[in-house]
Amino acid sequence: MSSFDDVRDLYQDVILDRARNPRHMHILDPFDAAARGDNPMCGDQVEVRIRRTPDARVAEAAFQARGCAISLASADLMAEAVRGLPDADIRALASDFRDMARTGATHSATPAIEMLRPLSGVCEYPSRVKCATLPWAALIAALDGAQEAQHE
Amino acid sequence: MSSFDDVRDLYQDVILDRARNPRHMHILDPFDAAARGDNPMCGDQVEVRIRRTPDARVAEAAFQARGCAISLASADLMAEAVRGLPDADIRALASDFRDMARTGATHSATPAIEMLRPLSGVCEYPSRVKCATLPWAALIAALDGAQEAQHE
Amino acid sequence: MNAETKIRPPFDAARERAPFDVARIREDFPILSQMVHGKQLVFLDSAASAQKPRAVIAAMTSAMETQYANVHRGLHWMSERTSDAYEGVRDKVAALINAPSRAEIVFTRNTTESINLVAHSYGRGILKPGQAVLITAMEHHANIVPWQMLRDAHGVELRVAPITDAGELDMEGFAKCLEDGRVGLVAVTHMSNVLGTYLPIQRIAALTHAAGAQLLVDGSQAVVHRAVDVQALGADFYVFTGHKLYGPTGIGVLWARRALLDAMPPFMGGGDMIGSVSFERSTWAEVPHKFEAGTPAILEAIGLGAAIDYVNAVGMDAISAHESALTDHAIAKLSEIDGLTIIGRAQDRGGVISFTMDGAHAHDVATLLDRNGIAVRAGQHCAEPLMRRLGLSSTARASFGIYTTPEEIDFLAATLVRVRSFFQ
Amino acid sequence: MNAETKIRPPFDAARERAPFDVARIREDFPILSQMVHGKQLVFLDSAASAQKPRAVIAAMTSAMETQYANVHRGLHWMSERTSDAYEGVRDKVAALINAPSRAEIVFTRNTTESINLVAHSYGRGILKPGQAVLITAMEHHANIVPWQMLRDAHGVELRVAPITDAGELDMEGFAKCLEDGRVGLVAVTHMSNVLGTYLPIQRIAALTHAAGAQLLVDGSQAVVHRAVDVQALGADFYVFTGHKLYGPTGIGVLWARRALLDAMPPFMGGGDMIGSVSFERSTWAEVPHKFEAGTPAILEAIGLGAAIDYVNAVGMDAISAHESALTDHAIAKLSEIDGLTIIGRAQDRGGVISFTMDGAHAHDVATLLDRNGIAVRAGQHCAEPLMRRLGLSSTARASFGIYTTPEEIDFLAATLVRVRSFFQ
Ligand SMILES: Cc1ncc(COP(=O)(O)O)c(C=O)c1O
Ligand SMILES: Cc1ncc(COP(=O)(O)O)c(C=O)c1O
Repeated sequence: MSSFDDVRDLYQDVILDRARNPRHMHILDPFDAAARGDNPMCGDQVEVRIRRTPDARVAEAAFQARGCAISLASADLMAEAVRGLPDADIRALASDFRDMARTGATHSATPAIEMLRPLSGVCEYPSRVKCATLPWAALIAALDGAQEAQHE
Repeated sequence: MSSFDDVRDLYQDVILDRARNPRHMHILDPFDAAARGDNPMCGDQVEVRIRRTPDARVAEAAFQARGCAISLASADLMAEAVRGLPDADIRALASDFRDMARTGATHSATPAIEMLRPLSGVCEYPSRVKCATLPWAALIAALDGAQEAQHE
Repeated sequence: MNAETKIRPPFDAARERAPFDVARIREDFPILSQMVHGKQLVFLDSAASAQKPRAVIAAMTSAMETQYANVHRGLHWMSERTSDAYEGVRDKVAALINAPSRAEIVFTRNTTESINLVAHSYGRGILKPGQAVLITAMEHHANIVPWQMLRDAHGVELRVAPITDAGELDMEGFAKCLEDGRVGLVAVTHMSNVLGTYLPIQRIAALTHAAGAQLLVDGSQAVVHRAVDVQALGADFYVFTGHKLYGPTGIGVLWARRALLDAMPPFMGGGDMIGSVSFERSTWAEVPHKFEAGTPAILEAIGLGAAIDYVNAVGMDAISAHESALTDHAIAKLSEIDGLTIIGRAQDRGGVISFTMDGAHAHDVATLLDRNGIAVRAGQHCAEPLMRRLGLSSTARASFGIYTTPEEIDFLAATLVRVRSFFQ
Repeated sequence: MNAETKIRPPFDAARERAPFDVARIREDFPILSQMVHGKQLVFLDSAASAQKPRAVIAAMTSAMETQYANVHRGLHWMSERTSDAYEGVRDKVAALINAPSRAEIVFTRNTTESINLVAHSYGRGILKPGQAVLITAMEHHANIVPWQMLRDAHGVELRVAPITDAGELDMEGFAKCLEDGRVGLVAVTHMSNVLGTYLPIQRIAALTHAAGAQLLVDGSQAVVHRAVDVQALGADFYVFTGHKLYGPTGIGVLWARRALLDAMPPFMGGGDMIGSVSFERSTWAEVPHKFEAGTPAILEAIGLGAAIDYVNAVGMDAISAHESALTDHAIAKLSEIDGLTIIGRAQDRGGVISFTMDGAHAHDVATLLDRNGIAVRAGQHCAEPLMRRLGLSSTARASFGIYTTPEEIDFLAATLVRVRSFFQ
């Protein structure tokens, strides 16, 4: 009965599924870096933790969050997408993701960005873009050795 | 050529004459009371001085001023109108004058208020009412023993 | 109420006697016929800012087209007429809240500036370090942050009176905060923008004055929904914002008792607020001008005047009754929805309803409603400490105005049922 | 100028290439066809506040009729669109004055608030007691009183650079004021609202920076009459007011270099300017939001955006040329009048002419002009210390705008001749 067809570009099944059953929402311990992101306007919070491989890639990423379906799904897909990547690739991916969230388009077509593509629909919902990018801001802060993502 | 007929209700001959040749614009010395009035928005200033009779009436009033034709004429006519009056009458006259300046009408028809009636045209010029009432504010301040009239 | 009746301008009598007719009122608000995402706009975000009736738009347009100049300064016709129009709005505001004198009405940008003005001028000018400011746990940030800044700059203490789980002020806790006699100013909201709760201002005023303190009331929400009488309430300061009262942005009001305004130093300096200026020393104009530095929001004051005329013509009591009925209806309807929780259950409450939905975050709820044309707000509602107190990170909030209909609420409820199943 | 060209939005090309056509421009200003005392309005008081073109009125009306909600807070369509419109004006302002970044544009109520903001946040936050603020003898009260209040509250010194009898800044005297190295901030007008004098900002900036101080420029008058490039000028702060730039009241601008804004504590506290809030401690949002507490002047910003588009479409250089010609014409015409003295004879001057008339006080002159439909201002023009310096108690002032015609100036001159004989 309640199809809301016109929002399926945003709430794709992957998103709804990840939001309901996130695979990477747990307390990673021990961990090598962590940072928080806050969106005080709406009350969303996320903490991202990572563990490193010996060669300084991300071995595992996990998060704890309070947020909407978009932010949970974004955090969950992010944790999966960055696994095994070196920092430089993660930074490039974050930047590509941010652009995709804003415009719908990506610069690259790596497997990692493809995994994130279900979130591209958020570009039609300008005030929701932040929900999708907040986990990434926290992750980048963690890579930077900061404790908190900057408020945008 | 330059009749400006429609302003003759304000700039009656009496007013123009008094503004050009004020009779009571001089430094009264000695004096019994004095006060200043300022209109900082426009830069007008007036100082009113009075000398008393032995029975505490106003023996003489005089003023020094920097101001427009309306304020000079008003000060000059005021100085004449209050001569010989006790304070109570002056206060009543001031209040009647103020009403006249605002509305054009007076409550009484004493010789004193009749002398001031040429100023009644100012009621059609709301932003000029203050010009006419400033000397009165200074006079009342002098009667009150204050040094300065209150800003309105 | 006698004084109020005396001051208030005569209403349009025909209109006043007409029963409240929401369909007719809706015609006065052009925006309500707009489509959003191809759907009819259902605007349930009036607590954030209300829509503007034609009368307000027309008043501003007409001023700009036929009668505009700077105020207080000109000797020419346009300036005199514009000054009259601007100053005339002070009388309308004074009548609206039954202020004893038009000279006590200070125009600001919004509630936020009104409170900052008090925090600055009364706070630094009159309060002494060591005294305390008492607020409640359900304040809007506008009634928290200025006091924090005062605390940090001036060494006053900031106290917070507790609230109950029902979302009402804990009166015992409040009284306790006053006990040591150090509170110099109490600053409370008249109606919560999150919970809809009305605070019992008269009781608060009695306790405040008994403790020797002054009372500031944040009327941002209340003044829109109820007839306000600052004298009957016993307030010392009352503040509100024009844009929630169907007026334009850029205009707010601070009312305070004359003696307080006279004692307070100015907030900002500049033209129009001075007596005389020399480089050594300046003197201040009389109130209210002392607090209005520079060219004021002339067009916005004129718009606010038209908004006040408009709500007066409809009748504040009729508006209040309409919104009460809507609120009851909405509470009944939303309570039926499985998994939906209404936040706050105050006895005395107005047309603002916050809620959460199991399994669906407020953002997602708001987005889905938006795609159906329904505008609600989601988030912390500029009341982060209250959300923390309630153990919530965000709520969705539907809020009602003069133009809201029961059908819109039914549509909201029906759509929420669909939202719920979408996320299940 | 390259950066400027890059940032500026594309003009309406057809319009841009059209020669400056004052008759066509006048049609854009509905108020200009009004009658005053039965006479055609001749509005020569634009320096106090300018009239509004249809485009500004339409932009505000259209927002209220079709696209309005509070900004920054909503997840719904109306709020998103309104936020876009509001934020978009920052880009327009940045382009207008060639600011390096939109984040450096802070919206205020008016110039007065912009300067008070700096006096408060920079003054109390960054300047140290014992440092000095340097202004000039020809400032508007808005650029005097805030510094006096800062002096009295915070223990900085207030210095005043002298001017010449011609009404220009005395550059030697100015340099001397900087000599002891204690000046932390220089605050000067870009163009005098009494004398029409433009100050040599680039030279002032060089001296200011060489002395280790920052430079605030009050662009209230200049930004209306000339293309302004804050980077080329070398300003650190630039402030102006919307209502003189053909925009609505209730909106002003503070531009400052990012590093300064970042270092300054906030001015007012409340919603929209916070990072997060707890009763213990709050954090601030990034600039420019840190300085915009509460619901901003949304509709007024939108109106200002339309005003900027309008002057851009006409072309700031064309406006400047038109007004220069008018000013020359007016000076020639008024100089012919026996007993009339023009105040100030600066080399570089704009369309503001103050004058006195032997035997006729400025008030009386203004009243007689008004009865002929001519609006001029008379008095001290919010510049009491300047008047004292000039040995004057008041002047009449005619000021020009985009819509002023040579015929209006001829009519002014002819009427002044009649005024003169009336009072003789
Ligand atoms: C040079 C100058 N500075 C400041 C101001 C103050 O502007 P506002 O009253 O809009 O704050 C004005 C205009 O009155 C002005 O001409
Ligand atoms: C209770 C309350 N106080 C203060 C405010 C602040 O109003 P403004 O943003 O107009 O200053 C609001 C509205 O946002 C409010 O609901």
